[in-house]
Amino acid sequence: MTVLQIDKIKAYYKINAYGNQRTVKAVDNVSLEIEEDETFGIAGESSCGKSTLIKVISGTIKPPLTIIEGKVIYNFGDESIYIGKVNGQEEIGKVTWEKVSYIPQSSMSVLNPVMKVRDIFYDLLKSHKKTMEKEVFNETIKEHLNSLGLPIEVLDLYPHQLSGGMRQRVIIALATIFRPKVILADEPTSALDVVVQQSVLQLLREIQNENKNTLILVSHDMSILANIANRIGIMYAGKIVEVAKVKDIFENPMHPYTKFLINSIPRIGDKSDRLSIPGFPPSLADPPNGCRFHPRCPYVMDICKEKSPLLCEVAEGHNVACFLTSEESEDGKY
Amino acid sequence: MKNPFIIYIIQRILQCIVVIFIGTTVTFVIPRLVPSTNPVETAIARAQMMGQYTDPKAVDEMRRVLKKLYGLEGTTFQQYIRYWGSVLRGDFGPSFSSFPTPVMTLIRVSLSWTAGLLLLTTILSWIIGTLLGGLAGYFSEKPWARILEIFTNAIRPIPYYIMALLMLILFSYVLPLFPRGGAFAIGLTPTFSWQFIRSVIIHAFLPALSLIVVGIGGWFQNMRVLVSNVIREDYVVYAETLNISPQDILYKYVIRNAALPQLTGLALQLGMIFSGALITEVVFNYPGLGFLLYTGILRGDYSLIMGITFFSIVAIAVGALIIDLLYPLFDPRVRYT
Amino acid sequence: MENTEKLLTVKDITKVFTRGSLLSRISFTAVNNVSFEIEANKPEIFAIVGESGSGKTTLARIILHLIEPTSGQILYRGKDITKIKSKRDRIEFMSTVQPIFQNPFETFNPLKRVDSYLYETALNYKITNKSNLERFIADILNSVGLSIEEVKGRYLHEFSGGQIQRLSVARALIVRPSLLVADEPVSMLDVSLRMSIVNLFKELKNDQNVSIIYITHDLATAYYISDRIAIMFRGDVVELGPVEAVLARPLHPYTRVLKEAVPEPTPTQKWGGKINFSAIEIEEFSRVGCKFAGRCQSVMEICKKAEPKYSSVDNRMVKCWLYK
Amino acid sequence: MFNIIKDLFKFDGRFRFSIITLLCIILFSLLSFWSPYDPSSSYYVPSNIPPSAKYLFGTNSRGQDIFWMMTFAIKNSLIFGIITALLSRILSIFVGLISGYKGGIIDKVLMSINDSFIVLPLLPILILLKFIIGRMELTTLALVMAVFGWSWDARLIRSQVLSLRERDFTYTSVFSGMGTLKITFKEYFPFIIPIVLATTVNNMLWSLGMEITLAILGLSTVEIPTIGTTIYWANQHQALISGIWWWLTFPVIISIFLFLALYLLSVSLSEYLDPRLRIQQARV
Repeated sequence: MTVLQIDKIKAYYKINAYGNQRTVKAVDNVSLEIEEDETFGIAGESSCGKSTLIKVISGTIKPPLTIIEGKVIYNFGDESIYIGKVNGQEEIGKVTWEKVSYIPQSSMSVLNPVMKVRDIFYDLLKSHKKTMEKEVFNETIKEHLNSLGLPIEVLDLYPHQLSGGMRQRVIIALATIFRPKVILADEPTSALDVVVQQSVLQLLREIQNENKNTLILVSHDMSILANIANRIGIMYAGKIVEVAKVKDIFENPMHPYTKFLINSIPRIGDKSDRLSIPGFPPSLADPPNGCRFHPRCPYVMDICKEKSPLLCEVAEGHNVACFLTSEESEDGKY
Repeated sequence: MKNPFIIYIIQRILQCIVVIFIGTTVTFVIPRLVPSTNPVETAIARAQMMGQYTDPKAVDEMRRVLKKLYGLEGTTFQQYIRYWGSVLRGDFGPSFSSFPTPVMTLIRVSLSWTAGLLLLTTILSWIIGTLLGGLAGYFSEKPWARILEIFTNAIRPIPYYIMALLMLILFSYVLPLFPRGGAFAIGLTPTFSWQFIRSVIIHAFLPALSLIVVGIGGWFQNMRVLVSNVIREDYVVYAETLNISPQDILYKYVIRNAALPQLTGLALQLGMIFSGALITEVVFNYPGLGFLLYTGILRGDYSLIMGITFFSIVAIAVGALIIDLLYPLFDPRVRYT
Repeated sequence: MENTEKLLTVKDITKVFTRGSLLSRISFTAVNNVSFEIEANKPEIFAIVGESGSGKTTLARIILHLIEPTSGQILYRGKDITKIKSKRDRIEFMSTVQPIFQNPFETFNPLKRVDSYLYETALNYKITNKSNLERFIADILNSVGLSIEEVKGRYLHEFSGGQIQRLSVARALIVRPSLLVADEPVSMLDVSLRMSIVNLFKELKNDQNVSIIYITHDLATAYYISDRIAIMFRGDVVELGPVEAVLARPLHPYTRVLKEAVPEPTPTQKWGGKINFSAIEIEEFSRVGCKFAGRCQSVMEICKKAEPKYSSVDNRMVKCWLYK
Repeated sequence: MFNIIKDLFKFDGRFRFSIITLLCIILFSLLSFWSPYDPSSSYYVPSNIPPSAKYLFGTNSRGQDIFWMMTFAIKNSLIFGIITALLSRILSIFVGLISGYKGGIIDKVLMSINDSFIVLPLLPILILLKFIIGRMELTTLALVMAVFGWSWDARLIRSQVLSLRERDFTYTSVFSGMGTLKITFKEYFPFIIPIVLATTVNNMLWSLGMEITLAILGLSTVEIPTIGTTIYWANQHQALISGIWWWLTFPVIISIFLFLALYLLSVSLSEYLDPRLRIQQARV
């Protein structure tokens, strides 16, 4: 059952500083369907709009970010949440933590520096389950931490006393306490060391197997997604350029950008030459017209410079947005 | 590993001692700046020229005290040590204008008035300023926040004296609601009767109001800027995604963190607030240290001014130390590694 | 002077940081007697790999003479840099070694024109006279794949991360250094753009015989680019040797754990094994004996008591009690 | 520099208000050169006349035309404020640069002295000093105020220099062969100038306020007309009680406008010149 449907979402930043207005087209006409009990990876490099997409999905939309068009629908069988544009009005449904939780990048400053870990949990539970006596609260927290293999003493520590890995575990405990249906993780391990990163990602995978929840994981590191995701969506300059099962993405990448992305990853034991993508990522304030990858694409054709290719199914469960594999463009057949 | 809490306390105590040391040295050096041969004579000459008739006994006693205070014999270093000796015992000799009462008793009497006024207004203006600034910073789009901001922007730059004058003109001349000065109705003896306390409150209201209004302007602006930075911090954005209740976010996350630098600011601004209180007392001739200082100037009472200067340095240094020692209670990062 | 002159000799370098004021002395060893050498006549890329807190950046700062070591010596062509006093010595030292920094947007002053650094370096080191300065700079820029038009009169924010790193390399090449010390030069760039800079380093080694000390936490890039590799953990160099040997058959338990933790970009080889870790990091710094004992699968009693010695195995140096 | 002012003028209401007000006040003070009366003389006009067409601001009980007196008062006060602000810059930049750049023991010693000067209650000390030294023209008073007015700004400049020293481009400059002095002036000054500008205006605000306070206590040379001495004479002649309200209201109103304009100028300047802000704008 599709738990999350993203339908032609356009979300731009409208920035006005000292007279010069600029609109940054961070997420431009993105459509995705994400199933229940699935780990969906969103791969993309800096300024490709993946963090903005997470903001839109999690409903944390604050100026200067506004939704121009399209909608995001969660349906959990009994209840559905709607975010998007309805006849000109921006409507942001209340995405509660019981249904959709969020794991931010593991930076030092994500937990309130002046509160103990216990109080952060208490605030979270208080704001969701109003009647929470002390003993019941202590019980639920202890049992939840044990299930994640976290030492109980952590509750009485302050965030600055925790190591990087431990802090990220506390954030994961916060995100999974209500057994939410969907967990959004935005680069959860990019600030961690390789060894700690492995243990944190294994923890996420165990939680997903146990709770059968949907895990949407955003990362710039394709190798991480190869190890943890079932399906991967490649994002470039505000658009989804390829979506497929993880095996197909790595064994049979179709979009030129994906090919470059995979080939440029160095592997231990293989010293063969690796090539970078020529040029540099386009600025989202005035993106190139037509297909946004065309200035850097070795297979560029004339059509690529005028029209923007539509993301459509090319093989079973394998969607690509490129004129090499389909003729459809976003505004009708060319 | 030594607990950082103790290190912090020791450092703050050391800083307080350094402040008192520098303050005392400055008050010791100033009279010596005068190129003339004998600072005692010049001081007495200046005092006589300023003050009214002074009986000769007072002048001789003054000369004796100042000689002892300066102890012109011996090297400047010996004078310096003797100066510290008398200062630490609080012995600034008798007040020149209201002879034979020692300077310290005069200070102790007017101290209670200044302390009452200063403590009350500083704490009140800090709390109100911080709270209002926090709210205005958090709800910055709301109209009331904008109005408050413009209003405090207008108040903040006005110096203490001008504000005191404005209050005096508005609330005791234009609309005569409050008395023009003094601390209590003439003819009342200072007892704890309700009548006396009522009169004290009425008299102290205007000076307190003017001090609070100036204070709030400053604290409001600082807090508003601090809050507008804290709102963008990761832990606030994360708390919002956690759907933690807005009240909790506002008080436990935003104001709680923004108030920390505000507390350090209070310790640093104490000196300025004290000077402001002194001048406000002069406008309302409220019988605190400020007014005592003013009369000391009028009457050229040199040892009184010296005593008040030294006393205010120590008081401010200790006040700043107390606030600094409060800081670790609010910031766990200082209490634990 | 020794016969085969060494470009760089790092001899028993130790750095102990002490925090806290005069009353309290909390000290921890960031770098613990590290020694290695770089040949003068044979340009090579020497990778130093370690996690955060392993001391690799401190070591780099010591080699660049930006901070003083607590003990030990750094010799450039036999001359000890801690003895540098005169400006002439300083200029001579800096024309043999130049730094490349991690964050491109911190390498140049955002409020100054970027090309001013190129002219500044060329004039200060008296590389060319004013007349053909423009042409000289243009050549240097071409050697790193940039053109003078792209760079002239522009400010930092008008460039991408990759371009700025190329500019940083160009600035360093002006003085024709024999050694570049690059502290995580590509970690801030996108994966797809990293290879262009990494390949640039390989060209510098092969065509302009510049040796490079390449500091990173990314084992895969280190394997791709380096000839020799040193693995650091909490201040110790635990393993040092040719990169194929070290990564094909890791000897030190930590090297093995580090290698297994690197995610392979192929879906078939998923991670196995369970990782245990220490909740609070500070513990590991002040640990007696081998610093990895807390996490090591093959830990022995001796590991907890005494600090292991270096032993030479399969032409590599390993600091572990498993090997005598 | 010019385009900064143009930008600010167009978009920042506070800056527009403060520039206009300051210009009016400066023009008003320049009128003093065409004043028909000599400021030190008195009783040349009938006294205590409320404001009228003939005497715009009315006259005071010392027989002086308040309008022309105020032109001199504002001029002297402004000169005093500027001198104090500039003199105290020397000390604050010197201390800020040294302790920021040298660090270590020098930084600790300088900063503990600096913090002491911040905490010290300056009014009683200034009163003691003035009481001893007695007569003092405005310039020496400005010098004295400068000696006490540098500590706030030295602290700001120091923290800016400290943060700059840790940034990588300092090492790039060192390795580009630049000496310490060249780095300080070529690399750091564009960062320090905004702080120096904003704190200069703040210091003027502080010194003008202090001048008024000292004058009211009768400690500054009361013959020289400044905002403070005007109020001092008004108090001496019980202006409020005897109903000559205009003697006090005009100096108070003008000084409020002056202080407001200076404050808004420093706030809008530091907000605009904040390097972090400028880089963000450019990059977006």
